[in-house]
Amino acid sequence: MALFIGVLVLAMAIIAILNKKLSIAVIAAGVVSLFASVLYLLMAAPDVAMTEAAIGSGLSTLIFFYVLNKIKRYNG
Amino acid sequence: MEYLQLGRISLIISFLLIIIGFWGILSQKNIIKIIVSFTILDTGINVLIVSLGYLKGRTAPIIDASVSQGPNHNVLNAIVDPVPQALVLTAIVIGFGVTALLLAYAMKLFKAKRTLEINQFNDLKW
Amino acid sequence: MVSPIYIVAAALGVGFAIGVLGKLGKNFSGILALLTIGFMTFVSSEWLYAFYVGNQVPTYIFTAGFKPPISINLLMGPKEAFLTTMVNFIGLLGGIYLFFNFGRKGRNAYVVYMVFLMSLNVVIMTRDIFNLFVFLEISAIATAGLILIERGNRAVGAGFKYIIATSIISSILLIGIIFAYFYTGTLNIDGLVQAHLSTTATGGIAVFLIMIAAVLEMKPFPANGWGLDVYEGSHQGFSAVVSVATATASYYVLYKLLAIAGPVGSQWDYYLALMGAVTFIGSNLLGVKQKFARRLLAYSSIGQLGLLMLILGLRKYLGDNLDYVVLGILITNLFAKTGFFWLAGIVKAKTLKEWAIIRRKPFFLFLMGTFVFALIGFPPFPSFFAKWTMVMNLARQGGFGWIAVILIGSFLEAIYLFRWFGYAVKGEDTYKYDFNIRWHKITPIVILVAALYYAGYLTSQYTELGRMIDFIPLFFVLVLFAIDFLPVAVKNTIAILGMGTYFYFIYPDLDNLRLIFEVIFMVGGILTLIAGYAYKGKRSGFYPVAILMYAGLTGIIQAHTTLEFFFGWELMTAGSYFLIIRGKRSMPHALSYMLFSVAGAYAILAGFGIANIGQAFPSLDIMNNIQYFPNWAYGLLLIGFLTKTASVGLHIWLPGAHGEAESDVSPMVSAILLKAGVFGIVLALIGMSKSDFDLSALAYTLGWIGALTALFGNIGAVFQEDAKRLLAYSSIGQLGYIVFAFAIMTQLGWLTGFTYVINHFLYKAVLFLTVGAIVLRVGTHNMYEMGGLIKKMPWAFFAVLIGIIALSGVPPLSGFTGKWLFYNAIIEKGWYFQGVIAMFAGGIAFLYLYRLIQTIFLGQLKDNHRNVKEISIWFLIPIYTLLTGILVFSYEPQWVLKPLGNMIAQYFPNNGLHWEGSYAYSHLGYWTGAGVAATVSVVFVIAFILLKIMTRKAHKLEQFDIVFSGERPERPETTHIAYNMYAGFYKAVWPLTVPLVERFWTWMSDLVHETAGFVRRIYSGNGQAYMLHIILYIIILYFITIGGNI
Amino acid sequence: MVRNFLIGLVLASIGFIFFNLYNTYEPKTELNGIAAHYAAKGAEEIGAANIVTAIVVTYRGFDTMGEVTILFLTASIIGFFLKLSKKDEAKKIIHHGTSELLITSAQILVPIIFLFGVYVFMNGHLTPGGGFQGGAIIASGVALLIMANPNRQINHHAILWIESISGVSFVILGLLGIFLAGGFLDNRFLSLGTFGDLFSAGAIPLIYSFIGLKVGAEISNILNKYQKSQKES
Repeated sequence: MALFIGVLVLAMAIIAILNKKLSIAVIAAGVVSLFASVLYLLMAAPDVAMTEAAIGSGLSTLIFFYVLNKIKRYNG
Repeated sequence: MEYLQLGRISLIISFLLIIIGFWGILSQKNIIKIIVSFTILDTGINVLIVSLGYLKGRTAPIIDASVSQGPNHNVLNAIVDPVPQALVLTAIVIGFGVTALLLAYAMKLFKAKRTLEINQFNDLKW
Repeated sequence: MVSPIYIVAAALGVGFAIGVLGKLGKNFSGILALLTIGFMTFVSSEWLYAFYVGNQVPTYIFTAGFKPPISINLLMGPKEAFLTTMVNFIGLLGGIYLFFNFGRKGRNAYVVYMVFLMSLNVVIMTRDIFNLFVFLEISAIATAGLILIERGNRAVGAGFKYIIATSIISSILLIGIIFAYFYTGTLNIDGLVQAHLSTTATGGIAVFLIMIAAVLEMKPFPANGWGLDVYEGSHQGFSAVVSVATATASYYVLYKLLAIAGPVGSQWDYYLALMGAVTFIGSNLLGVKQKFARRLLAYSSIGQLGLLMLILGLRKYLGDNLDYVVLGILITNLFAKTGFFWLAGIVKAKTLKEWAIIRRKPFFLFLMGTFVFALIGFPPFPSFFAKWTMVMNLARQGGFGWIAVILIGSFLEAIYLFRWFGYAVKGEDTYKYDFNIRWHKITPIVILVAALYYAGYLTSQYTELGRMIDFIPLFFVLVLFAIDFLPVAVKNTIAILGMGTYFYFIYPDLDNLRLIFEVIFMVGGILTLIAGYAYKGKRSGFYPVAILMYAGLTGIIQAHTTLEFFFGWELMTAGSYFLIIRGKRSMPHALSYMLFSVAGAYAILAGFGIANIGQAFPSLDIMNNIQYFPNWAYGLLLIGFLTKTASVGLHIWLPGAHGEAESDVSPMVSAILLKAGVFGIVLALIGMSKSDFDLSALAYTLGWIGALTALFGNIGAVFQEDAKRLLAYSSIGQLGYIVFAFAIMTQLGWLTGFTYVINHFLYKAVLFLTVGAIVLRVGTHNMYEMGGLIKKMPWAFFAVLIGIIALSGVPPLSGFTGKWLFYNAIIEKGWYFQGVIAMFAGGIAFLYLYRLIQTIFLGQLKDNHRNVKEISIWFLIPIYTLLTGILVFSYEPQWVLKPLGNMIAQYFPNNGLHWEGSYAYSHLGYWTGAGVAATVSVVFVIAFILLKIMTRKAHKLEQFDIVFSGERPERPETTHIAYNMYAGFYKAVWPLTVPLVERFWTWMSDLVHETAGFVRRIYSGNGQAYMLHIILYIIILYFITIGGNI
Repeated sequence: MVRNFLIGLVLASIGFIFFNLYNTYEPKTELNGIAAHYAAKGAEEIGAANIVTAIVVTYRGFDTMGEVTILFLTASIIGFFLKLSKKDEAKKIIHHGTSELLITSAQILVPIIFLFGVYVFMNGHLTPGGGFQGGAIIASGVALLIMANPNRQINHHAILWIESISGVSFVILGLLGIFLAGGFLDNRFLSLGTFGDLFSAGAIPLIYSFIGLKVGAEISNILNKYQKSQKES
């Protein structure tokens, strides 16, 4: 289980770095956080998992999109 | 199967995430991508902290019936290390604050030069 | 006592409350924030006071009601109290300075600033490593926000680089912390110290990560591009706070964490010292190439951080004095650097050259001068005492390499700061814009300057030696600053009376050796000051700096300890620098004077350091009893003194400095100031004569230096067109004789030396005063633009005539006394070859001395000098007083030479002169001053009468009684007989005059500049490159410190 | 090319450092140091079932205060970073019509989300979660509100008041710890109550509630600022 999630996390992280499209990179980073929070749950850290899910993958990604949207507006 | 323990696996994952984060920070030209890399770096460090506090086969540090009244259990042998978890909570919030600030900077930078290439912002040098 | 936890509670409580209270108005929030910072300052200073008074013990503050390591605790000890007080104090002043800048960003800016200061307080006080991390992050985020109170893209770029760089650093720190916790089970710093983490291989990596993060917070060269950008890019008001308050906190973080790395003397000490040294030298080197004021301040700030790191790494050497040294360096940096940044924020000049505008408001120049001199470590500022203590301790413990590092770095810093200051004092001011004074901006700076002086006094009182320093002359200097608005006559009188009174009170306590020099310094000083009455108006700034120089001169005479001597030496250097730079075209010369002086002073400092090894008490007498490395100690001391006497190789500053100085300043810096170097040499040679070691090689070398200096100085003088430069080169030559004479190290040699000292003082003062007075009348230094002045200025003519006769060493005047003694001494010693050189040099002297008479006074009067008058009476008074001295010394030399001989007999009892009445016998022959003078006078009178009789029929020619050929030359002055007079001669001796030495120094300077220009390209401005630097720095250091040994 | 090689080298070196760390890593089998103390005594001393909460709120409460400060700082800084001109402030965001579904579901969901958030931080000492998680959940609710109608004016004053009052209360509760108990941020000035009750563990529920409100307000504030910045052109 952990191994599987680990591979997924790493794959997502690499996508986040390599993908040219900013929105995909941001989403991939959010997914990294999400999987990380699953990992926390596995490691008996529910508090951390909740925080990571809410803040790391939720709110952070939201702010990223605000900025991306703004930039798109300028460019478009 | 000692090497497939959860603690070890997540330790390796965390190290790899940190390295990927550094890779992105050093190789990406786009500021947004650099900030994304920073969040990956942060996540890596957080996973590292939690996995160092993990003890095999133990439960979350919440003392409920299953822990305190379990058969030959005392709390000391039942729960994982709570300290790293407390630290990670702080680290996550700090990471969020820094990311928000970095993104605000990214917007400012973009407004200044209409580009997000980091090598365009070298007004100060030498 | 108010618990320091209230600092946190107050800052956060008010900060949170302002969200609602802020509706009452922006200024209300600002004032509330300032009051809170004031409260924080009050709390920390109350603790500091309690520790200072001495009845307070360090106190732990426990949070959550649990003892550490269960809970986070803070420590309030003397160091914490001091550092937090400093941070809060600077923060408070900064808050005032930036009040309206914050206001423009809204009330949030005040809150962020307040929280920023609070976080630094916690960073200093906390004893929990994760808590340290959290509050470091707070300060970093707050900094990243406050950078943006400056408008413009540069600030945004700088802020972004700052935040990504600190993010990387804190990531590294966090990884280190968690591994440290993993291995030890504690987060408490004291607990980690006891765990001896670094003894295990794995703990070693954790320690490495923690330490490297702490080091990177100190912005080590070259991984510090981001730091430079922040200092440069953010508002100067805020840069100051980051540069000093954050730096102070970072230093203390490093200090606390170093305990985890190991006990005193562990490996990490060495690494820290190494990184500090690289940073200190590296950033000061790059500063040399810098043209922009803000960036230069940034380099300087980082240099100081490097110095702090270096000092911390050297704690093994410094022992108990570590805190004192750090305090001295830190407090100077705190006050001076902050003030400097704020000044830069007011003046707003971009390049260093534009800083010329600052002197439109002289008070600002005073502020800047204070900061420059404080940063370089001049007395009476704390850094002076800190540097002294540091070098003494390093020398005692054998850290000679580190002394060299510290002095080289400081010297590089001196180069750019003095160049900058030179632009400010003397640069061309052709700029249209001006700067305005706002009271809320200037008041904090003034408070800092006052604090700086007071801190200097206080620091001196903390060393056993410093307490002896006599501050009365300095106080007099400050008084003269205060009354600078008075007219020149009043200030001149006060200065003369002050010096006279001081001399009256101190001269009974002096021994003969010191009395000679003190008379030259003080009586000579008074005489030259009399010439000051000739000036009109205010002569702004002249008197404080002149008296500063005399204060230094009398300081070295009265010194009982090495520290007092060095204190006086530096004061004299500072004062003379200001005197020299007053000249019209003096800027580059004053700079080279200062740089040679600073380098010389460092040599002296190092020399004293070595001399001090193994001594119980560093009184000045230790120079007579140097126990270790005597050749090095005396050698360094002599080099230091030789820079002041402008010996060959170290002389290039002198001609310009003396030549371009004001008319009455030239005699001060030539006839008087140069003797300070001679005094030092005499002290060193006395020590060498008493030493148990064989130091004859050193004396022999010194003799050669003297002889060559005499030769080169005189040759240089021959080809001068400028009367004052001619005299300046001549001084080099004469000082060469003096050095040579003293190096002979026999009674006769020393008698010669002292005779030359007195002679040179007398005739050089006469000549410089006279020529200076003539220059004031005719408005040019160039001799070929003068001529025929004998009719207009007969008194001046007579003075110059006597002066050059005395100088050239022909009978009947005192110069001959010197020559006679000189040849006796040389023959006795057997230094024939050097003697021949010196004699040859003496012959050359005639060539240029003749010109002074021939070109200035004889020949045709220039058209535009038709109406010049005799030189001012105020010049004639001192000139003729000195002339009387020459005549007395010529006709009755035994009045002086006999007691001199007795005094020298203390050091060299054998082979002195033997006196019978006015006859002096050496084993080579005898001589009498009065007799020679009488004989020569008779011959002269006879020759004069004969001449008169023979030229009875001579026809007197009017000035225009000549035949013009009808041709008009392109450049009329080239037809003047004095123009390029020795052109033919030049062809013969040019290899000796080609300024090889100057070429060498130019080459050196180019080398430094080009190295700096090449190295600084690593600061490409790209934030990503800076991150790469940081990570590379970590990796390289990892391989250095831990490498593969796991 | 040189650059990529250099980066590769750097990453390999970091990998080497981590390899050394991994090689010497021995998984813990026992709690040691302060962790052992917290596990053994935490419940008794603090009265909280969730040891993480006990650490976050009390043992290392000072860190938590710093954490809250960081969010507060970030919000303040972003406040003056993304400050709009008066003209931009009045603009509307052009958006391509939010679906009715989203608006309706937001109207239903947001109160539930808020309630859930409050529940999470009120029960922080008993169950997983606490001020930060609860605050984040509340902020998510606010985010949903904003997304449903981008031009909706969130009651800025309300956020400000909540932020301010909860922050000040947090500090005051900390100070009460000095006056009434062992030190700054000591939770034991209220009775520890019955272990496992909602109102137990001294002041922890109170403190964590204020932290939750504060965090929720701060994050909402940040989101709000970003939302508004969309107006600027």
